[in-house]
Amino acid sequence: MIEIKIQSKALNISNEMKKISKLNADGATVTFMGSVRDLEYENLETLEIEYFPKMAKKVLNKTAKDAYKNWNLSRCIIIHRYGKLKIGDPIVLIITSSPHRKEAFRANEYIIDFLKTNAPFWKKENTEKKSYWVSQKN
Amino acid sequence: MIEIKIQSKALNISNEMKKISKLNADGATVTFMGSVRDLEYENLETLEIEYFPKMAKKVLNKTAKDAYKNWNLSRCIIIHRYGKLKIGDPIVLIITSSPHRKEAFRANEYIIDFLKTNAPFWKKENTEKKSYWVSQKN
Amino acid sequence: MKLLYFAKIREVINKSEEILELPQNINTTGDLIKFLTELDDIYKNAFSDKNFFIACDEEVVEMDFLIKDTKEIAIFPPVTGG
Amino acid sequence: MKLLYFAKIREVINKSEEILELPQNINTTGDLIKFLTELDDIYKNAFSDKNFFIACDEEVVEMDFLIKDTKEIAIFPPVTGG
Repeated sequence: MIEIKIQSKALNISNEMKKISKLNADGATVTFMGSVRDLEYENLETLEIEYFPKMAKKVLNKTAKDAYKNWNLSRCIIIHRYGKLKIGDPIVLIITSSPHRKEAFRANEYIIDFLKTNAPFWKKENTEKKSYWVSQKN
Repeated sequence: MIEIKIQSKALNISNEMKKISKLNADGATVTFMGSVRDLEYENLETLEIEYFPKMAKKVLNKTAKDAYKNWNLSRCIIIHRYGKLKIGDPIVLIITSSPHRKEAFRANEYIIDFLKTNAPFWKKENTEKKSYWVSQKN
Repeated sequence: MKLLYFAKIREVINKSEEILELPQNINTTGDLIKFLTELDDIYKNAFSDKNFFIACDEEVVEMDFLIKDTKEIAIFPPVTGG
Repeated sequence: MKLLYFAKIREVINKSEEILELPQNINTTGDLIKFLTELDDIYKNAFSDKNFFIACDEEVVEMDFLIKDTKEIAIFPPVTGG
Protein backbone atom coordinates (compact mmCIF):
# COMPACT_ATOMS: atom_id res chain seq x y z
CA MET A 1 0.00 0.00 0.00
CA ILE A 2 1.40 3.36 -1.09
CA GLU A 3 -0.15 6.65 -0.01
CA ILE A 4 1.11 10.11 -0.97
CA LYS A 5 -0.39 13.33 0.32
CA ILE A 6 0.72 16.92 -0.20
CA GLN A 7 -1.43 19.16 1.92
CA SER A 8 -1.66 22.60 3.46
CA LYS A 9 -3.70 21.45 6.42
CA ALA A 10 -1.96 20.43 9.62
CA LEU A 11 -0.46 16.99 9.74
CA ASN A 12 -2.32 14.84 12.22
CA ILE A 13 0.38 12.39 13.27
CA SER A 14 -1.69 10.58 15.85
CA ASN A 15 -4.47 9.97 13.31
CA GLU A 16 -1.99 8.48 10.87
CA MET A 17 -0.59 6.28 13.63
CA LYS A 18 -4.09 5.24 14.65
CA LYS A 19 -4.68 4.01 11.10
CA ILE A 20 -1.37 2.15 11.21
CA SER A 21 -2.13 0.59 14.59
CA LYS A 22 -5.31 -0.89 13.20
CA LEU A 23 -3.57 -2.86 10.50
CA ASN A 24 -0.06 -3.25 11.74
CA ALA A 25 0.65 -6.93 11.32
CA ASP A 26 3.76 -5.89 9.41
CA GLY A 27 6.38 -6.65 12.01
CA ALA A 28 8.39 -3.45 11.77
CA THR A 29 7.18 0.10 11.20
CA VAL A 30 9.57 3.05 11.03
CA THR A 31 8.32 6.62 11.08
CA PHE A 32 10.25 9.76 10.28
CA MET A 33 8.80 13.13 11.21
CA GLY A 34 10.52 16.39 10.34
CA SER A 35 9.30 19.49 12.15
CA VAL A 36 9.89 23.22 12.04
CA ARG A 37 12.82 24.23 14.25
CA ASP A 38 13.55 27.65 15.65
CA LEU A 39 16.52 29.55 14.21
CA GLU A 40 19.83 29.76 16.01
CA TYR A 41 20.30 33.53 16.23
CA GLU A 42 16.82 34.87 15.54
CA ASN A 43 13.22 34.04 16.33
CA LEU A 44 11.34 32.30 13.57
CA GLU A 45 7.82 33.60 13.09
CA THR A 46 6.69 31.35 10.26
CA LEU A 47 8.16 28.88 7.83
CA GLU A 48 6.64 29.11 4.38
CA ILE A 49 6.81 26.13 2.07
CA GLU A 50 6.37 26.61 -1.67
CA TYR A 51 6.20 23.69 -4.05
CA PHE A 52 5.78 22.64 -7.68
CA PRO A 53 2.59 20.57 -7.42
CA LYS A 54 2.69 18.40 -10.52
CA MET A 55 6.40 17.55 -10.19
CA ALA A 56 6.28 17.11 -6.40
CA LYS A 57 3.54 14.53 -6.70
CA LYS A 58 5.51 12.72 -9.41
CA VAL A 59 8.78 12.70 -7.43
CA LEU A 60 7.13 11.51 -4.19
CA ASN A 61 5.27 8.78 -6.03
CA LYS A 62 8.39 7.54 -7.76
CA THR A 63 10.41 7.67 -4.52
CA ALA A 64 7.75 5.67 -2.69
CA LYS A 65 7.51 3.12 -5.50
CA ASP A 66 11.29 2.63 -5.66
CA ALA A 67 11.52 2.21 -1.89
CA TYR A 68 8.52 -0.11 -1.85
CA LYS A 69 10.12 -2.39 -4.41
CA ASN A 70 13.75 -2.23 -3.27
CA TRP A 71 13.06 -2.95 0.40
CA ASN A 72 10.07 -5.22 0.07
CA LEU A 73 7.76 -2.91 2.01
CA SER A 74 4.20 -3.74 2.94
CA ARG A 75 3.33 -0.07 3.38
CA CYS A 76 4.75 3.31 2.48
CA ILE A 77 3.15 6.63 3.39
CA ILE A 78 4.60 10.05 2.57
CA ILE A 79 2.85 13.23 3.66
CA HIS A 80 4.38 16.65 3.00
CA ARG A 81 2.95 19.99 3.98
CA TYR A 82 3.07 23.28 2.13
CA GLY A 83 2.00 26.78 3.15
CA LYS A 84 2.70 28.67 6.36
CA LEU A 85 3.94 26.67 9.34
CA LYS A 86 4.95 27.50 12.89
CA ILE A 87 7.70 26.22 15.17
CA GLY A 88 7.02 22.62 16.12
CA ASP A 89 4.66 21.93 13.23
CA PRO A 90 5.41 18.68 11.41
CA ILE A 91 6.55 19.32 7.81
CA VAL A 92 6.91 15.78 6.59
CA LEU A 93 5.86 12.34 7.76
CA ILE A 94 7.24 9.14 6.26
CA ILE A 95 5.99 5.73 7.37
CA THR A 96 7.53 2.50 6.12
CA SER A 97 6.45 -0.99 7.16
CA SER A 98 8.09 -4.29 6.42
CA PRO A 99 8.34 -7.75 7.96
CA HIS A 100 11.97 -6.91 8.86
CA ARG A 101 13.20 -3.82 10.63
CA LYS A 102 16.37 -3.28 8.59
CA GLU A 103 14.30 -2.88 5.43
CA ALA A 104 11.88 -0.48 7.11
CA PHE A 105 14.81 1.65 8.39
CA ARG A 106 16.76 1.63 5.12
CA ALA A 107 13.67 2.47 3.05
CA ASN A 108 12.65 5.29 5.37
CA GLU A 109 16.07 6.90 5.33
CA TYR A 110 16.32 6.51 1.56
CA ILE A 111 13.01 8.32 1.12
CA ILE A 112 13.84 11.29 3.34
CA ASP A 113 17.34 11.63 1.83
CA PHE A 114 15.98 11.47 -1.71
CA LEU A 115 13.12 13.81 -0.95
CA LYS A 116 15.47 16.40 0.60
CA THR A 117 17.58 16.59 -2.55
CA ASN A 118 15.01 15.92 -5.28
CA ALA A 119 11.46 16.86 -4.36
CA PRO A 120 10.55 20.38 -5.53
CA PHE A 121 9.73 22.07 -2.23
CA TRP A 122 11.35 25.29 -1.01
CA LYS A 123 11.44 26.73 2.50
CA LYS A 124 11.43 30.38 3.42
CA GLU A 125 12.07 31.51 6.96
CA ASN A 126 10.21 34.60 8.07
CA THR A 127 11.54 36.39 11.14
CA GLU A 128 10.31 39.67 12.60
CA LYS A 129 12.74 41.65 10.46
CA LYS A 130 13.48 39.63 7.36
CA SER A 131 12.74 36.66 5.14
CA TYR A 132 15.33 34.14 4.02
CA TRP A 133 15.13 31.35 1.49
CA VAL A 134 16.68 28.32 3.14
CA SER A 135 19.74 27.04 1.29
CA GLN A 136 20.33 23.36 0.63
CA LYS A 137 22.57 21.55 3.06
CA ASN A 138 23.10 18.01 4.19
CA MET B 1 14.22 13.75 28.20
CA ILE B 2 14.39 9.98 28.70
CA GLU B 3 11.31 7.89 29.39
CA ILE B 4 11.25 4.11 29.89
CA LYS B 5 8.10 2.10 30.36
CA ILE B 6 7.62 -1.65 30.64
CA GLN B 7 3.92 -2.40 30.73
CA SER B 8 1.35 -5.11 30.24
CA LYS B 9 -1.36 -2.74 29.10
CA ALA B 10 -1.78 -2.05 25.38
CA LEU B 11 0.59 0.40 23.80
CA ASN B 12 -1.27 3.50 22.74
CA ILE B 13 0.88 4.70 19.85
CA SER B 14 -1.32 7.58 18.88
CA ASN B 15 -1.30 8.91 22.44
CA GLU B 16 2.48 8.79 22.53
CA MET B 17 2.62 10.59 19.19
CA LYS B 18 0.14 13.18 20.43
CA LYS B 19 2.50 13.96 23.31
CA ILE B 20 5.39 14.22 20.85
CA SER B 21 3.44 16.46 18.49
CA LYS B 22 2.85 18.92 21.30
CA LEU B 23 6.52 19.49 21.94
CA ASN B 24 8.21 18.54 18.73
CA ALA B 25 10.51 21.46 18.04
CA ASP B 26 13.29 18.92 17.72
CA GLY B 27 13.71 18.89 13.96
CA ALA B 28 13.80 15.15 13.42
CA THR B 29 11.86 12.40 15.18
CA VAL B 30 12.26 8.73 14.30
CA THR B 31 9.90 6.09 15.61
CA PHE B 32 10.31 2.35 15.52
CA MET B 33 7.37 0.12 16.27
CA GLY B 34 7.64 -3.65 16.39
CA SER B 35 4.38 -5.61 16.26
CA VAL B 36 3.25 -9.20 16.58
CA ARG B 37 3.35 -10.99 13.23
CA ASP B 38 1.49 -14.12 12.26
CA LEU B 39 3.52 -17.30 11.81
CA GLU B 40 4.47 -18.62 8.40
CA TYR B 41 3.04 -22.14 8.55
CA GLU B 42 0.61 -21.96 11.46
CA ASN B 43 -1.87 -19.55 12.97
CA LEU B 44 -0.63 -17.65 15.97
CA GLU B 45 -3.17 -17.38 18.75
CA THR B 46 -1.19 -15.37 21.26
CA LEU B 47 2.35 -14.18 21.77
CA GLU B 48 3.42 -14.29 25.40
CA ILE B 49 6.25 -12.09 26.57
CA GLU B 50 8.10 -12.95 29.78
CA TYR B 51 10.72 -10.65 31.23
CA PHE B 52 13.16 -10.12 34.09
CA PRO B 53 11.80 -6.88 35.56
CA LYS B 54 14.74 -5.49 37.51
CA MET B 55 17.31 -6.25 34.81
CA ALA B 56 15.04 -5.21 31.91
CA LYS B 57 14.55 -1.78 33.44
CA LYS B 58 18.31 -1.45 34.00
CA VAL B 59 19.20 -2.50 30.43
CA LEU B 60 16.61 -0.23 28.80
CA ASN B 61 17.71 2.70 30.93
CA LYS B 62 21.35 2.19 30.10
CA THR B 63 20.59 1.74 26.39
CA ALA B 64 18.56 4.95 26.32
CA LYS B 65 21.25 6.88 28.20
CA ASP B 66 24.01 5.66 25.88
CA ALA B 67 21.98 6.56 22.80
CA TYR B 68 21.00 9.91 24.27
CA LYS B 69 24.62 10.84 24.85
CA ASN B 70 26.19 9.33 21.74
CA TRP B 71 23.76 10.86 19.23
CA ASN B 72 22.98 14.09 21.01
CA LEU B 73 19.27 13.35 21.34
CA SER B 74 16.71 15.75 22.73
CA ARG B 75 14.33 12.94 23.52
CA CYS B 76 14.36 9.18 23.88
CA ILE B 77 11.34 7.05 24.72
CA ILE B 78 11.34 3.25 25.00
CA ILE B 79 8.16 1.34 25.76
CA HIS B 80 8.12 -2.45 25.86
CA ARG B 81 5.14 -4.67 26.55
CA TYR B 82 4.98 -7.93 28.41
CA GLY B 83 2.16 -10.45 28.88
CA LYS B 84 -0.20 -11.90 26.28
CA LEU B 85 -0.42 -10.17 22.93
CA LYS B 86 -2.34 -10.78 19.73
CA ILE B 87 -1.41 -10.43 16.05
CA GLY B 88 -0.92 -6.78 15.16
CA ASP B 89 -0.36 -5.62 18.74
CA PRO B 90 2.67 -3.35 19.12
CA ILE B 91 5.38 -4.97 21.27
CA VAL B 92 7.89 -2.18 21.40
CA LEU B 93 7.94 1.52 20.61
CA ILE B 94 11.14 3.54 20.38
CA ILE B 95 11.08 7.28 19.77
CA THR B 96 14.25 9.30 19.22
CA SER B 97 14.37 13.03 18.54
CA SER B 98 17.33 15.15 17.56
CA PRO B 99 18.00 18.36 15.66
CA HIS B 100 19.43 16.22 12.84
CA ARG B 101 17.82 13.23 11.20
CA LYS B 102 20.94 11.07 10.86
CA GLU B 103 21.39 11.07 14.64
CA ALA B 104 17.74 10.25 15.26
CA PHE B 105 17.93 7.32 12.79
CA ARG B 106 21.26 5.97 14.08
CA ALA B 107 20.18 6.19 17.72
CA ASN B 108 16.86 4.51 17.05
CA GLU B 109 18.43 1.61 15.20
CA TYR B 110 21.13 1.25 17.86
CA ILE B 111 18.46 0.99 20.55
CA ILE B 112 16.36 -1.67 18.83
CA ASP B 113 19.45 -3.70 17.84
CA PHE B 114 20.84 -3.55 21.37
CA LEU B 115 17.50 -4.30 22.95
CA LYS B 116 16.97 -7.36 20.73
CA THR B 117 20.24 -8.93 21.82
CA ASN B 118 20.56 -7.69 25.42
CA ALA B 119 17.26 -6.86 27.08
CA PRO B 120 15.89 -9.79 29.11
CA PHE B 121 12.58 -10.41 27.38
CA TRP B 122 11.51 -13.76 25.96
CA LYS B 123 8.75 -14.53 23.46
CA LYS B 124 6.62 -17.62 23.36
CA GLU B 125 4.34 -18.31 20.42
CA ASN B 126 1.11 -20.09 21.24
CA THR B 127 -0.71 -21.76 18.37
CA GLU B 128 -3.82 -23.90 18.55
CA LYS B 129 -1.74 -27.04 18.98
CA LYS B 130 1.54 -26.08 20.56
CA SER B 131 3.71 -23.49 22.24
CA TYR B 132 7.18 -22.54 21.05
CA TRP B 133 9.81 -20.38 22.66
CA VAL B 134 11.10 -18.08 19.96
CA SER B 135 14.80 -18.55 19.26
CA GLN B 136 17.19 -15.67 18.80
CA LYS B 137 18.03 -14.77 15.26
CA ASN B 138 19.72 -11.97 13.41
CA MET C 1 6.83 27.86 -24.47
CA LYS C 2 5.37 27.84 -20.98
CA LEU C 3 7.92 28.76 -18.32
CA LEU C 4 7.48 28.27 -14.56
CA TYR C 5 9.60 29.87 -11.84
CA PHE C 6 9.78 28.90 -8.19
CA ALA C 7 11.03 30.23 -4.87
CA LYS C 8 13.87 32.78 -5.04
CA ILE C 9 13.96 32.69 -8.83
CA ARG C 10 10.24 33.41 -8.96
CA GLU C 11 10.79 36.36 -6.62
CA VAL C 12 13.67 37.82 -8.63
CA ILE C 13 11.84 37.44 -11.97
CA ASN C 14 8.68 38.57 -10.21
CA LYS C 15 6.52 36.08 -12.08
CA SER C 16 5.45 32.55 -11.27
CA GLU C 17 4.84 31.70 -14.91
CA GLU C 18 4.80 33.14 -18.41
CA ILE C 19 4.42 32.04 -22.01
CA LEU C 20 7.26 33.09 -24.30
CA GLU C 21 7.57 32.80 -28.07
CA LEU C 22 11.06 31.32 -28.55
CA PRO C 23 13.17 32.03 -31.65
CA GLN C 24 13.85 29.09 -34.02
CA ASN C 25 17.49 28.79 -32.97
CA ILE C 26 16.70 27.85 -29.34
CA ASN C 27 17.28 24.11 -29.29
CA THR C 28 18.56 23.22 -25.82
CA THR C 29 17.86 24.27 -22.24
CA GLY C 30 21.25 25.99 -22.33
CA ASP C 31 20.14 28.02 -25.36
CA LEU C 32 17.01 29.02 -23.45
CA ILE C 33 18.94 30.29 -20.42
CA LYS C 34 21.29 32.24 -22.70
CA PHE C 35 18.31 33.70 -24.56
CA LEU C 36 16.62 34.80 -21.33
CA THR C 37 19.74 36.35 -19.78
CA GLU C 38 20.19 38.41 -22.97
CA LEU C 39 16.51 39.33 -23.05
CA ASP C 40 16.42 41.21 -19.75
CA ASP C 41 18.62 41.91 -16.72
CA ILE C 42 15.92 40.48 -14.48
CA TYR C 43 16.66 36.96 -15.87
CA LYS C 44 20.39 37.66 -15.79
CA ASN C 45 20.07 38.40 -12.07
CA ALA C 46 17.90 35.36 -11.46
CA PHE C 47 20.39 32.97 -13.08
CA SER C 48 23.66 34.77 -12.27
CA ASP C 49 24.78 32.45 -9.45
CA LYS C 50 24.24 29.40 -11.73
CA ASN C 51 22.62 27.75 -8.73
CA PHE C 52 19.43 26.56 -10.39
CA PHE C 53 17.79 23.49 -11.90
CA ILE C 54 15.71 23.06 -15.03
CA ALA C 55 12.85 20.60 -15.28
CA CYS C 56 11.30 19.83 -18.66
CA ASP C 57 7.82 18.42 -18.19
CA GLU C 58 8.68 17.69 -14.53
CA GLU C 59 11.97 15.92 -15.24
CA VAL C 60 15.21 17.57 -14.19
CA VAL C 61 17.50 17.83 -17.23
CA GLU C 62 20.97 19.06 -18.12
CA MET C 63 21.81 22.20 -20.10
CA ASP C 64 22.15 20.25 -23.36
CA PHE C 65 18.61 18.85 -23.26
CA LEU C 66 16.67 19.27 -26.51
CA ILE C 67 13.46 21.11 -25.74
CA LYS C 68 11.56 20.70 -29.00
CA ASP C 69 9.06 18.17 -27.52
CA THR C 70 8.77 19.93 -24.16
CA LYS C 71 5.50 21.56 -23.14
CA GLU C 72 6.55 23.23 -19.92
CA ILE C 73 9.91 24.28 -18.52
CA ALA C 74 10.38 24.97 -14.82
CA ILE C 75 13.41 26.79 -13.44
CA PHE C 76 14.07 26.71 -9.73
CA PRO C 77 16.78 26.90 -7.04
CA PRO C 78 18.07 23.79 -5.23
CA VAL C 79 15.18 22.19 -3.37
CA THR C 80 14.92 22.44 0.43
CA GLY C 81 11.92 20.34 1.37
CA GLY C 82 11.58 17.57 3.90
CA MET D 1 22.14 -17.95 47.09
CA LYS D 2 19.01 -16.74 45.34
CA LEU D 3 18.62 -18.22 41.87
CA LEU D 4 16.20 -16.99 39.21
CA TYR D 5 15.21 -18.87 36.03
CA PHE D 6 13.45 -17.51 32.99
CA ALA D 7 11.62 -18.67 29.88
CA LYS D 8 12.47 -22.18 28.63
CA ILE D 9 14.96 -22.75 31.46
CA ARG D 10 12.29 -21.82 34.02
CA GLU D 11 9.95 -24.31 32.36
CA VAL D 12 12.46 -27.17 32.34
CA ILE D 13 13.52 -26.58 35.94
CA ASN D 14 9.88 -25.95 36.76
CA LYS D 15 10.69 -23.13 39.17
CA SER D 16 10.99 -19.40 38.64
CA GLU D 17 13.22 -18.96 41.66
CA GLU D 18 14.77 -20.80 44.57
CA ILE D 19 17.23 -20.24 47.38
CA LEU D 20 20.08 -22.75 47.54
CA GLU D 21 22.78 -23.24 50.16
CA LEU D 22 25.97 -23.48 48.11
CA PRO D 23 29.00 -25.52 49.28
CA GLN D 24 32.18 -23.58 50.18
CA ASN D 25 34.01 -24.68 47.04
CA ILE D 26 31.64 -22.93 44.62
CA ASN D 27 33.60 -19.84 43.61
CA THR D 28 32.64 -19.04 40.04
CA THR D 29 29.49 -19.08 37.90
CA GLY D 30 31.04 -22.08 36.13
CA ASP D 31 31.32 -23.91 39.46
CA LEU D 32 27.66 -23.15 40.13
CA ILE D 33 26.49 -24.61 36.82
CA LYS D 34 28.62 -27.73 37.40
CA PHE D 35 27.21 -28.06 40.92
CA LEU D 36 23.62 -27.79 39.67
CA THR D 37 24.03 -30.25 36.79
CA GLU D 38 25.43 -32.79 39.28
CA LEU D 39 22.67 -32.04 41.79
CA ASP D 40 19.76 -33.15 39.62
CA ASP D 41 18.99 -34.21 36.04
CA ILE D 42 16.46 -31.43 35.81
CA TYR D 43 19.31 -28.86 35.84
CA LYS D 44 21.38 -31.04 33.56
CA ASN D 45 18.54 -30.97 31.04
CA ALA D 46 18.04 -27.25 31.42
CA PHE D 47 21.70 -26.45 30.75
CA SER D 48 22.56 -29.29 28.36
CA ASP D 49 22.51 -27.24 25.15
CA LYS D 50 24.88 -24.68 26.75
CA ASN D 51 22.65 -22.02 25.20
CA PHE D 52 22.12 -19.86 28.27
CA PHE D 53 23.30 -16.68 29.94
CA ILE D 54 24.08 -15.93 33.55
CA ALA D 55 23.43 -12.55 35.14
CA CYS D 56 24.85 -11.77 38.57
CA ASP D 57 22.88 -8.94 40.16
CA GLU D 58 21.47 -8.06 36.73
CA GLU D 59 24.81 -8.00 34.92
CA VAL D 60 25.57 -10.69 32.35
CA VAL D 61 28.86 -12.38 33.28
CA GLU D 62 31.17 -15.10 31.97
CA MET D 63 31.62 -18.57 33.46
CA ASP D 64 34.70 -17.52 35.43
CA PHE D 65 32.92 -14.76 37.34
CA LEU D 66 33.53 -14.83 41.10
CA ILE D 67 30.15 -14.97 42.83
CA LYS D 68 31.12 -14.33 46.43
CA ASP D 69 29.64 -10.77 46.47
CA THR D 70 26.61 -11.65 44.36
CA LYS D 71 23.14 -11.55 45.92
CA GLU D 72 21.10 -12.97 43.07
CA ILE D 73 21.97 -15.10 40.06
CA ALA D 74 19.65 -15.32 37.05
CA ILE D 75 19.99 -18.01 34.39
CA PHE D 76 18.13 -17.62 31.13
CA PRO D 77 18.14 -18.50 27.41
CA PRO D 78 19.18 -15.97 24.72
CA VAL D 79 16.80 -13.01 24.86
CA THR D 80 14.14 -12.52 22.17
CA GLY D 81 12.48 -9.21 22.98
CA GLY D 82 11.87 -6.18 20.82
